[in-house]
Amino acid sequence: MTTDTEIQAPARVERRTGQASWTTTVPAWVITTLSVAVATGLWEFFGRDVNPLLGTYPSAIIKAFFSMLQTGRLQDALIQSSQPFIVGYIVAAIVGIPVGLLLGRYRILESALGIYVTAGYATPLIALVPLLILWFGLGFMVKAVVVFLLSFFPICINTWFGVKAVPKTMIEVGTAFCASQTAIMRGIILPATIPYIMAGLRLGIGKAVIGIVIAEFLTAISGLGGIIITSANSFRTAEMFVPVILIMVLAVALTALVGWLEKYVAPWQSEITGHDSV
Amino acid sequence: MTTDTEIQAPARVERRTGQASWTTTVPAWVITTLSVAVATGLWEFFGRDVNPLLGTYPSAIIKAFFSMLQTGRLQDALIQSSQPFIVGYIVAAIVGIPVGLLLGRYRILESALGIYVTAGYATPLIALVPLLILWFGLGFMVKAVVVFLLSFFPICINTWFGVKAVPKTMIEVGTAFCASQTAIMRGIILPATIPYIMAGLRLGIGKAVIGIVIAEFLTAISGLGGIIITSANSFRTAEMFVPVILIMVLAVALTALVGWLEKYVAPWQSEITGHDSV
Amino acid sequence: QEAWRHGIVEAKGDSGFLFQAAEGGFDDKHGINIDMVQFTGGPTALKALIAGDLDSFEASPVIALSALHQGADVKIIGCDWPGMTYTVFSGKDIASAADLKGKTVGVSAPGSLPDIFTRLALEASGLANTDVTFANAGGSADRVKAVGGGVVAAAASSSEFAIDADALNVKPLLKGVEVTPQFLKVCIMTTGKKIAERREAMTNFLAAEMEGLAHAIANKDAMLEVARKVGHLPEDDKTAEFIYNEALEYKAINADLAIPLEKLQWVDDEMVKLKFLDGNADTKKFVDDSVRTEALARVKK
Amino acid sequence: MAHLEVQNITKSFGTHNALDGVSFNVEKGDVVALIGPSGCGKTTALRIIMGLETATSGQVKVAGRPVSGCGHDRGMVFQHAELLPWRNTLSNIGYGLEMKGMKEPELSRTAMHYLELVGLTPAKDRRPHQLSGGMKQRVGIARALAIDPEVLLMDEPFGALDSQTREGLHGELLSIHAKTQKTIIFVTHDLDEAVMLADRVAVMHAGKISQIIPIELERPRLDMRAIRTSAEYSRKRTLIWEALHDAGVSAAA
Amino acid sequence: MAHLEVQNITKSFGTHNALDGVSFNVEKGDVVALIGPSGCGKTTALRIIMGLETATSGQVKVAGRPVSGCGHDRGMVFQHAELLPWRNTLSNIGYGLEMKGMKEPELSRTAMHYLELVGLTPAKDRRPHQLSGGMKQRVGIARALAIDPEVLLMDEPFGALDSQTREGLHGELLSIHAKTQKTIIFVTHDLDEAVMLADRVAVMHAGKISQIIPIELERPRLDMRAIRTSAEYSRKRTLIWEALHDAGVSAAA
Ligand SMILES: Nc1ncnc2c1ncn2[C@@H]1O[C@H](COP(=O)(O)OP(=O)(O)OP(=O)(O)O)[C@@H](O)[C@H]1O
Ligand SMILES: Nc1ncnc2c1ncn2[C@@H]1O[C@H](COP(=O)(O)OP(=O)(O)OP(=O)(O)O)[C@@H](O)[C@H]1O
Ligand SMILES: [Mg+2]
Ligand SMILES: [Mg+2]
Repeated sequence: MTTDTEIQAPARVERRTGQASWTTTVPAWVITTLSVAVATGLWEFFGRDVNPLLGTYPSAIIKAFFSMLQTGRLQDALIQSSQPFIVGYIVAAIVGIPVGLLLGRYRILESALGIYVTAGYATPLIALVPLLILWFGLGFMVKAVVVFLLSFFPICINTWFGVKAVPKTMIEVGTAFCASQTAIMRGIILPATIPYIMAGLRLGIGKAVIGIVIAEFLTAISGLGGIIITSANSFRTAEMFVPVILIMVLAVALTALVGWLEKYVAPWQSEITGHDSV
Repeated sequence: MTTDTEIQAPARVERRTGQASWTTTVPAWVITTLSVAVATGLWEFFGRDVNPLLGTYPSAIIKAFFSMLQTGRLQDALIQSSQPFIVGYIVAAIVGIPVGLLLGRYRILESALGIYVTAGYATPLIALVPLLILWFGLGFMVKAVVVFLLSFFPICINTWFGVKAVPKTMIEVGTAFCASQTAIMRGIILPATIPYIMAGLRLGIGKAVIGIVIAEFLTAISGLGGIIITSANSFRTAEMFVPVILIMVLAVALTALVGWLEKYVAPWQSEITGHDSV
Repeated sequence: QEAWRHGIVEAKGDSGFLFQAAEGGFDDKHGINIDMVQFTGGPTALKALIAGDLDSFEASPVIALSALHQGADVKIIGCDWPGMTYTVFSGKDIASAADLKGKTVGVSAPGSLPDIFTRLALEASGLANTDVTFANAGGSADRVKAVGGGVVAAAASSSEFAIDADALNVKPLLKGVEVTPQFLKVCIMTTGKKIAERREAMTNFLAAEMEGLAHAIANKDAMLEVARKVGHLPEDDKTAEFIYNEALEYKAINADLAIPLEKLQWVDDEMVKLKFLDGNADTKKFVDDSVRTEALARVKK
Repeated sequence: MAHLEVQNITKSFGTHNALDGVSFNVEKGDVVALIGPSGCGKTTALRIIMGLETATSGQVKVAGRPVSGCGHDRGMVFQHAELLPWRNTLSNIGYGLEMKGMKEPELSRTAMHYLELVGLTPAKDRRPHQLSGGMKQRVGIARALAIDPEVLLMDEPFGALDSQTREGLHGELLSIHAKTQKTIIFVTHDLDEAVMLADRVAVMHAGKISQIIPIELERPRLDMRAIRTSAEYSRKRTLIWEALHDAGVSAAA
Repeated sequence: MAHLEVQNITKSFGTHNALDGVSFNVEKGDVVALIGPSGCGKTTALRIIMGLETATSGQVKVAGRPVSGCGHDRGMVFQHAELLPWRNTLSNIGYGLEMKGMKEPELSRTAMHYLELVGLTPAKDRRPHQLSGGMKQRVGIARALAIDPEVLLMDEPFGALDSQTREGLHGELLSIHAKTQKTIIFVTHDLDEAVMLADRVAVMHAGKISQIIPIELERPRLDMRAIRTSAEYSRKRTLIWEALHDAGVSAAA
């Protein structure tokens, strides 16, 4: 063996991992943008051949978008839809996370109430809308309730499963230091469950979106869901796609927001996993 | 200090943990049964006062259930609904899990395709059913596709997030032993992600149920969803609740089945967490 | 001003008539404020009516009949659109109703207006119910698309879709006004409880409706303007005009809201025949004509 | 009455008996070293004393009261540190204090004190995954010391440390013990550490205590180099060594 | 050309320099012990050699080829064992073999062989969470040995083991080395272990190698008791001890 502890001229930095280098150097948003651009381009190209009463293409949608902006119709509908959406979703998060934590932590609650959460998630809610109308009327409230009911369950269930996946050894740290039940919940279970809660919140967004649209279809027609229905009924396909795509874009943005929130409230998570969050 | 290494008469077994003893001794199913019995009782009591065109109560539902059993209507509907349900759900699992694994593992795929999964999950699918009808007709196929589309996303997204939550240190074991990308995927990522996949599969069941009901509402009316909408339109509320509750019960049973499956494919999980799975 | 919540199902080109009372200022004139609430489905709206969230609701009586047969506290208080402006559309390759034999026909939910109308229209053209397969092909526009897309051979929908018939690759095969003249398309409904509680406002509401409809019938431009505004229709839209012409041509619309009792009974009988309803009923007891009579007097004054 | 009484404890995992009738008493202020081959049940014994695991039979008493669950009277250093991944070094050290109900600014001040004690001041703000193995272990030690328990249970606390750091911490532990007369049970594989720190060394083998060897070195043991060359030191070191090697035979008998 | 060349490696985590210019060469068949205070960068160095971490600057060559990522030529024993929780003991040991492409029945046979070697035959079917700390570590050792790599990188492999088990494994390692002439780098905090096993002891301090001390004890080193009483043994033990204590001073200079 030869020893060589003298400092040599610094060698060039070598970055070689298993993956090809360009995948790590090109930022994610560039790839995403490219991918969306290509998809949009293909749609534009092939979409133009389709009967406009049945299908449409991006530039027609953009045109419809601007004309709906000008009349203010889109903004009004967006405001109309977003109020029950926001209220329903936020209440679902505020109620769903603690309920999920409790269900996961206490066997007795799980045995007594878990079945309703499982059953509630799988209930064809759409069939129960008339009952909801009976209790909550036709306006803001029933829509917020439908959004709440649809987004509550994925948030609650994911949290619940997350708690059950917390390793015993971690909880034992709390037990060993005589942490109270509340302290274990807040100081150990909650942070350890954050990835699951965040997954639940993201899944919840998708469900909340479906919720608001269903509510606007099945109760008094209004908001973005109302535009979808009215446009579909008069074969203004491009117009119909404006709210559909707007909803998609907003949902994707909200999902990204939750991802950002996760990095903010649980910065250690992405460090441990070595991934950026979505 | 006195030392005492001789064996004394065995002391009585003492089982004292933080929790009260009866919660650990009464089996979970007893609590669940009691809870459901109480809820049913309350419903029966208060449900009788509601206008029968709008609401109903358990004994009326049971009566309707038996009369529908006798005519064979319920069995036929169940068989009709379960075929597209099973096909759609199983394909969603078969496609959703690998896609989720790939999205979570490869940055480039995630950047390029992740946005479509997020967007697809948040698309008001109900608005696109007419389009699906044009492509897949009104029969079995379109129903299976709707079930697939609704259950694919939670399964895929949960798997995806699960992969992102796998600790780096675990993957490094694979890297250190020069495991191929496939081997890391199959031998490390997949088992480490199982709790998330299972959560996704359970969430998927709920969505699949909604899917089959929506499909049976919006395309050729058939199956359990068909009974729901026909009964709802003719204001036979008790009859409407029979398939609603049957679907709920089946979904709860399927969810339990997935829990059992998790114990079977990932027995270590409940050992590590010290919990029984749901 | 007293608020009045009135529900309607999926207004399209016809909104120039339906919204005239609310949009044309006739409600203000009678000291009420009509709040028009739109629904995609009749049964949900009817349940909202029964639950008390709506004050009145207009739709095909077909929706209400099964509830009425089960003793629901629903009353028909006027019929603004008795004429059956409904059409069975078919693919271009279908020459006559007979060609539909063995094919699939698109309807919406069993027992709903399109379903019953299609069955009766086919029957009137000599096709038995068993000669075709019925399938749910979604909402009114979706059913037409399904015909154009070849998913179903024919489907019933509102006649206004005839305007886009060529583009949609469909053709009007059977017109309701011709094959089922007895069919009653739209009536206004409320509950007995509401009549007792808000008789005065209801009278004003019906009066406003009567004046609104009369104004729309007399002023095509007013009708088109409201239709454009409410339906967000583009300038080149032709549906509203089509509906206007059709309504006048077939006298489908009735500004005095008279309730054609014999037509109502006919619909009920046919539904019993089709087994959508059990047992016969005297449809007169579903009707309360008194409010309308008072409103008529108020309008004449 | 002894401060800590372990009475005929057994523990089985399925068919495997991890502990097979373990009894010993520890007087207040005594330091006991638990030594024995890998898998003989040392961690299990400590976990039962801590109340993290319920014994299959037998019981544990602290100050005459039977142990059930946790207690601020006992503090635990885990074999694998078990830090909370979302807390940085300082707040991991402060965890036990928080659970005891200590409030700021006392909390930070106390935690800082123990942070310095284990020599981690520069790593104050790092999270566990940014610490080396030995650093994590030191955080675990500081966390348990910080709550100032009457009984300290330490599972291989100095296992992954270099000799210098280790000796520094030995010194700290001895001086803490001299000041506060804590009752300490610690697991080690190092004979020198056992003799240097303990009043009694309990040799375990296959779920049983095979021998308890008293160490008659005077306290306070300040001059470690002097102790290391003493006759008692090397005699007892040899005795333990033999006990470890013989244990297999006697336990099998 | 040396078998393993570490050329002026640095590694920074944020502003913290974990490695600050580390260079050394290891000839084929040499055994090198890495010793140094907690947090000085031993694990980081091993991880870079294994290809688990990319150096901020500098490079590593094995048999002349620069290292990028993994290679069956190197096998790693992790400081925290890092077993796969879903595999039982036997199949954790077999993991590396599976990755190398070995098939049944050879796979099981080889894994069984190493299972016996580390004395875990009775715990063959248990999962990691059912193993004691030392047992886990032994599984980690067996897993790395099983793939029979040219270069063995061991991060505190014997840290949590009792002296008997530890000596048994020392003996096994020496005899494997004698038979196969593997190149071995291992991290330890135990001077005796370093002298007994290594040909060279590299003393690290604060991200730098401060001294490399050659051990001139003849191989094979079969009679451990005899070696322990030799003059070279105690001379080198003292030398390393001093190097560790001086390291702080020289590195600071
Ligand atoms: N991912 C990381 N992020 C930030 N700092 C890190 C990271 N990994 C290691 N370090 C720091 O790098 C330094 C060297 O760590 P390393 O694990 O190599 O030490 P070590 O010599 O193995 O110590 P020990 O003997 O305690 O295991 C430490 O100060 C540690 O805090
Ligand atoms: N949860 C468990 N399930 C099954 N067996 C277990 C479990 N925990 C421990 N054991 C077994 O009990 C025995 C004692 O384990 P313990 O951890 O107490 O050993 P130890 O003396 O601390 O060993 P080490 O020095 O290696 O840490 C071992 O054989 C171990 O495999
Ligand atoms: Mg142990
Ligand atoms: Mg290390």
